[in-house]
Amino acid sequence: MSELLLLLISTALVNNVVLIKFLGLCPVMGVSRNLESALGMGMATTFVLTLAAAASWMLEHWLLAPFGLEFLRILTFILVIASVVQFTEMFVKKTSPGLYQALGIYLPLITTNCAVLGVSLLNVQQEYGFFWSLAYAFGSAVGFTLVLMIFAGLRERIALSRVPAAFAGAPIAFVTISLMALAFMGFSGLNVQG
Amino acid sequence: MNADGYHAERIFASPHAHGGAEIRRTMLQVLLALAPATLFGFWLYGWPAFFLWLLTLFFAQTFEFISLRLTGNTGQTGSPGDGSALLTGWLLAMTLPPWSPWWVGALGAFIAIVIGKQVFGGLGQNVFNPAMAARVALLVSFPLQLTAWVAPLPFSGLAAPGFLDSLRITLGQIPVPDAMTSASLLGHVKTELSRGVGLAQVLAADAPRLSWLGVRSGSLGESSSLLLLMGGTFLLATRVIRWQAPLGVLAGALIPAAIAHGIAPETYLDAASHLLSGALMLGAFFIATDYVTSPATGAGRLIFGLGVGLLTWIIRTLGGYPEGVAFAILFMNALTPIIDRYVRPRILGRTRSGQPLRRPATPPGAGKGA
Amino acid sequence: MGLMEKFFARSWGVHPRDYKRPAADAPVRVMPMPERLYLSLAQHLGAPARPVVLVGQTVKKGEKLADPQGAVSAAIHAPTSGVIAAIGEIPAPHPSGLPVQAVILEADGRDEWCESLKPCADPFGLDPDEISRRVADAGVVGMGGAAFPSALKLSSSRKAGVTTLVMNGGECEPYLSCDDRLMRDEAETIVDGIRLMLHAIGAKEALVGIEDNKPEAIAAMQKATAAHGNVHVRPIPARYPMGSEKQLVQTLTGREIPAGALPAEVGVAVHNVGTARAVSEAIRSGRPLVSRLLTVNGGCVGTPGNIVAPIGALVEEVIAFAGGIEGTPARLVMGGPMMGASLPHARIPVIKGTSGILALDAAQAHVRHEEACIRCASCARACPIQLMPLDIARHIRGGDLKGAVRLGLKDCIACGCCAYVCPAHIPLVQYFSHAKGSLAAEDRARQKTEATRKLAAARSERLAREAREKAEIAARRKAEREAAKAAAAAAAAASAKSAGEMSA
Amino acid sequence: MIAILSLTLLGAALGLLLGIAGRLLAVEANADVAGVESLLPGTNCGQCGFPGCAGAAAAMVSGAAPPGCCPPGGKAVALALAEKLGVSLDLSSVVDEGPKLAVVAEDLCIGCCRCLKYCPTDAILGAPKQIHNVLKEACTGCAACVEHCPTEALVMQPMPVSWQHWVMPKPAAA
Repeated sequence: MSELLLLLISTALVNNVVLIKFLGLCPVMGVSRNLESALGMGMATTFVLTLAAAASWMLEHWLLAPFGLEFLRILTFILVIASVVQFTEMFVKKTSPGLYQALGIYLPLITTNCAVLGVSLLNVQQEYGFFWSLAYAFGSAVGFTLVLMIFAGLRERIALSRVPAAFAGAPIAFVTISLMALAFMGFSGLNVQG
Repeated sequence: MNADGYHAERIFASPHAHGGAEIRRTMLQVLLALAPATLFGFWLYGWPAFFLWLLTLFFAQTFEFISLRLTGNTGQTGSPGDGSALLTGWLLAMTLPPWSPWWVGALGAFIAIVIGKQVFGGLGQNVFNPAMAARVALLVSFPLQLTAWVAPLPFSGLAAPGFLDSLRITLGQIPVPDAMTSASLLGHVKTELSRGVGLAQVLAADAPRLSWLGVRSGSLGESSSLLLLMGGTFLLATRVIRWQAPLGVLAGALIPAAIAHGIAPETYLDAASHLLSGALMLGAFFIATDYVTSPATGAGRLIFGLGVGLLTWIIRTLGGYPEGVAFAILFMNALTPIIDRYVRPRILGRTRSGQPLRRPATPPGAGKGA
Repeated sequence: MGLMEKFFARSWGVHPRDYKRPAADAPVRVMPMPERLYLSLAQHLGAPARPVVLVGQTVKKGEKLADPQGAVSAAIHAPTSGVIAAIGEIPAPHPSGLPVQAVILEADGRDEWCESLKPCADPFGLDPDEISRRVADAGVVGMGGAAFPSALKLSSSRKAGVTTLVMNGGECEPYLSCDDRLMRDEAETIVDGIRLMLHAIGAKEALVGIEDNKPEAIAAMQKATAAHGNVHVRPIPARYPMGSEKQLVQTLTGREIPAGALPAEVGVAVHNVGTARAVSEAIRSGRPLVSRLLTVNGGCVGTPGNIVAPIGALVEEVIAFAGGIEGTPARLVMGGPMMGASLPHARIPVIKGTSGILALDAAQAHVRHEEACIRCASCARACPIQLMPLDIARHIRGGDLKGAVRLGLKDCIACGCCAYVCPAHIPLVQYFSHAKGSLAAEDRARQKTEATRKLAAARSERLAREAREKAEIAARRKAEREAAKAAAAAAAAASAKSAGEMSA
Repeated sequence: MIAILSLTLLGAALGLLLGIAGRLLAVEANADVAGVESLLPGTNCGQCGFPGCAGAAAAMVSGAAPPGCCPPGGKAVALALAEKLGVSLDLSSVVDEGPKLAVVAEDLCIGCCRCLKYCPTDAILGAPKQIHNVLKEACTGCAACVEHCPTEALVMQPMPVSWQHWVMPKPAAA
């Protein structure tokens, strides 16, 4: 049990998928204008990531590995991820039209969110069992959501600041996220497994 | 219309009175509170410490001045004379190794003032504490220079460098003599623990000395806990800072430290060591209390402080870096907007969720009176 | 209050330097009647009054000049005898100085009361509603500054079953001392007014809240209330804005008024002590509200003090009587320094709600440039409503009015505590006033669009109706024509037939 | 062979699942032209360049027109539309010079009654050979009448501000 907790902390903070692995930067820059949609995006991504990790684990272990089809890994993973995203999109559209509108193009773009594919591939690489894969994916997604929300909070504040014209918009967002990455570096070497 | 004319230039909004508070005065009070510990640090570490301090302040003020010129300062983004750049520079200088070469101070001042503050729009607009952002950026970029501590001179039995030699040390022309380098307590403990040496043995051997007076190696701001506490008390007494953040930081770090030490004294340092080493005291009273980058409500500041303290202890104890105050503060700075958003006082006449209070169905005693 | 509660009690408000003395200790002076009086028709909250006199008409002192118009409004009376010189526009006592409709009265110097006043020897025998009616006839409005028609408040409090009458003797604004003076000099009249108001409302008791920086007023009021068991004097700590309705009610009764609600909903009515005096006057002697006590104060006033001035006297005349202006005032303020309106010039008349006229020097007005907010949150601590002024102002500056409303902009009472303590001299109240004004303008624009839709619909209906009527008329004409044609044809046929018959 | 088979099967299975999900989670598309039209002034003044308010509403729903295209509606209507349409609004594109009013220049009006029939709110009063008048309360400032006046007696003027409607200016530093 405590090992699971440590894995979650490690994936969420120490090896943060966005700030340390640099995966999934597109939605982090794109959907971080306000806190509500950041939370929605984080939840959608968490859902997709966890489900995709489960599906890809099953694919890998029940289809690709037994039949020696590893060369199809990326292809099939993307197929599964795309389907999960499609499903999520329908679900969000049905249950929360406001969020659907706020997320806009970024919702279908979860398909191409490299964090999702990346985590699925890393799972295979690390040879985690099914349950550990899920935990790893969930931890990564929590890390993603955390960064997305913190960043959205900061951007909401910065949006009302008197940022010099030369830095307004994307530049200040990059400065901010780099300083955030510095803060996360404090967790590096965090000896959680020991 | 306009019988008597419309006097746009004579429109003043109420109130037509003011309590007399000034930003500049607040800044000066903080500087004053920092002075005793700094002077004591000069005495401990000699002329190089003074030169580094002076240079960092000078560069901070210069970068502030240039930035304000470039952004066409109108007074709303801060003025060069408001003392905020001096304070940032001072705080940064207090976290640097006292014998660092000049460029550490200059680069730090640049990162703090320009990247940490002015690109966000100047005074009051930044989201990260500029001094801490600079300190962390320097630490990850130049780990060697940023952990080169010197032993406190008056107690090391070594001759303090003279005025000119000190200048050369600051200008980077002569390296710090090996005899004078010394590890900080936290760094020492971390190294020894990673080598598998038990804590009792480490401390018994030749641990750098620990005392309230702060006669030990470290930065200016890490030396005298007592003088920093005095400064903090002065700020509390003058109501420049409030008690929530400092209390939160100290409680957040010391409570887990005490518990962990109680459970496993061989692996975890005791609370007093945590309190008296590193930048905990400086962070608690002077950095976690930064208005701009900490929450605006009392409850928010308490949460902020607890977060800083706890993260500091976690990084010190479990992390790769021996000291974690700067990282912890940066991390909590990032969380501040979210804290501010969810921790709000209850508006008078409304519930916590912002709905108007339920109106009594019948006013108390209605019917009897009418 | 337990020790714990005291420790955790939220601190609100500010303790400004009050500058009340020596003006408060100087005896009241009565201003001579000026030659012309300018009586604004919008002296009260609500709709402007409608003039009932004609230019050139001679009026006596106390004669009605204008009738209330609409649900919330108040009558206006002649402060002296004379001739109506004009009915037109004068600058409003408002920061903008924009024009307002007014009756201008030329005094004849005789100052004769009109004969139709109805004094009453035994007012407690009157029906409570009759008291409200007489108060309305006297044009009494709240004397604390907001100028809400008092009669309306009395009758609605009675309907709402109010049990407690809270009398505001706080006078928490710095510089002002007219209520203080009134309580010291006319405590008996005030207590009589309070008892009349209790009678009118049907409330059980009255609590008179007086800030503890006015010991003389407390002593005088305590002496005057000693004989009346249902009127209690309650000294309260001096703190601004103690005189604000929500704060005063909470301090005296412990009840918190819900957002957007009136005090009546928690069983309380709040009136100013000056209003009580005006009510007593109106009922006992039948005299309407035509003059008031006001404080003239500030660093640029020759001899600060309290002055009885007729409604409609110009500010410059009042100041001249009070010893004139010394130096150049940085601000000319009507009301208190915290919430009063700055006046563009001194040729603006006194209205019923004018509690003070201040000519502040530069040091008192503290005119400074706005600097950057350093998020020190002094404003949040000072805010009596527990808002976060720094965040609200930030949203307004960024143009996000909706965000400002979400943070509680509409709960702001504009007391000015936030701006008073701000070390960056940010004009927070100005931000809030601007936002409230802009939101109101947006509301009006929305209403206008709504009204336009109705008008457009009415027009298209009219056009359709006209077209239909035209078509009907055309159809009828056609039918008539055809009928006529048919008739003609039939007639022709008949005549042909008859001709045939004849011929046959 | 297995590869092709398994991919086909996988695709078919996922497709089937999504198809079912699509059925279950269907949301009826709702192009709310009527709702948008209800926010517009309804005067069909044509200043937006579309045939009437219904045309403008249809254009806005389809995205052909920005929410700020209604000059008589001003900022308030633009904001309401932007919210309804769920699009961000560039306020700088909205033309809002404050409310305006048509005013008859009495020395120029010849009482020809031509303007009357163009007013979408029947705000102009007048009889032949009489100087016309504009009802302040009913005029929407759409300026439809101005171009039809043969003597240019109709001019648009900013609505006079009363002290009750006066808005405190934003602090200069903002």
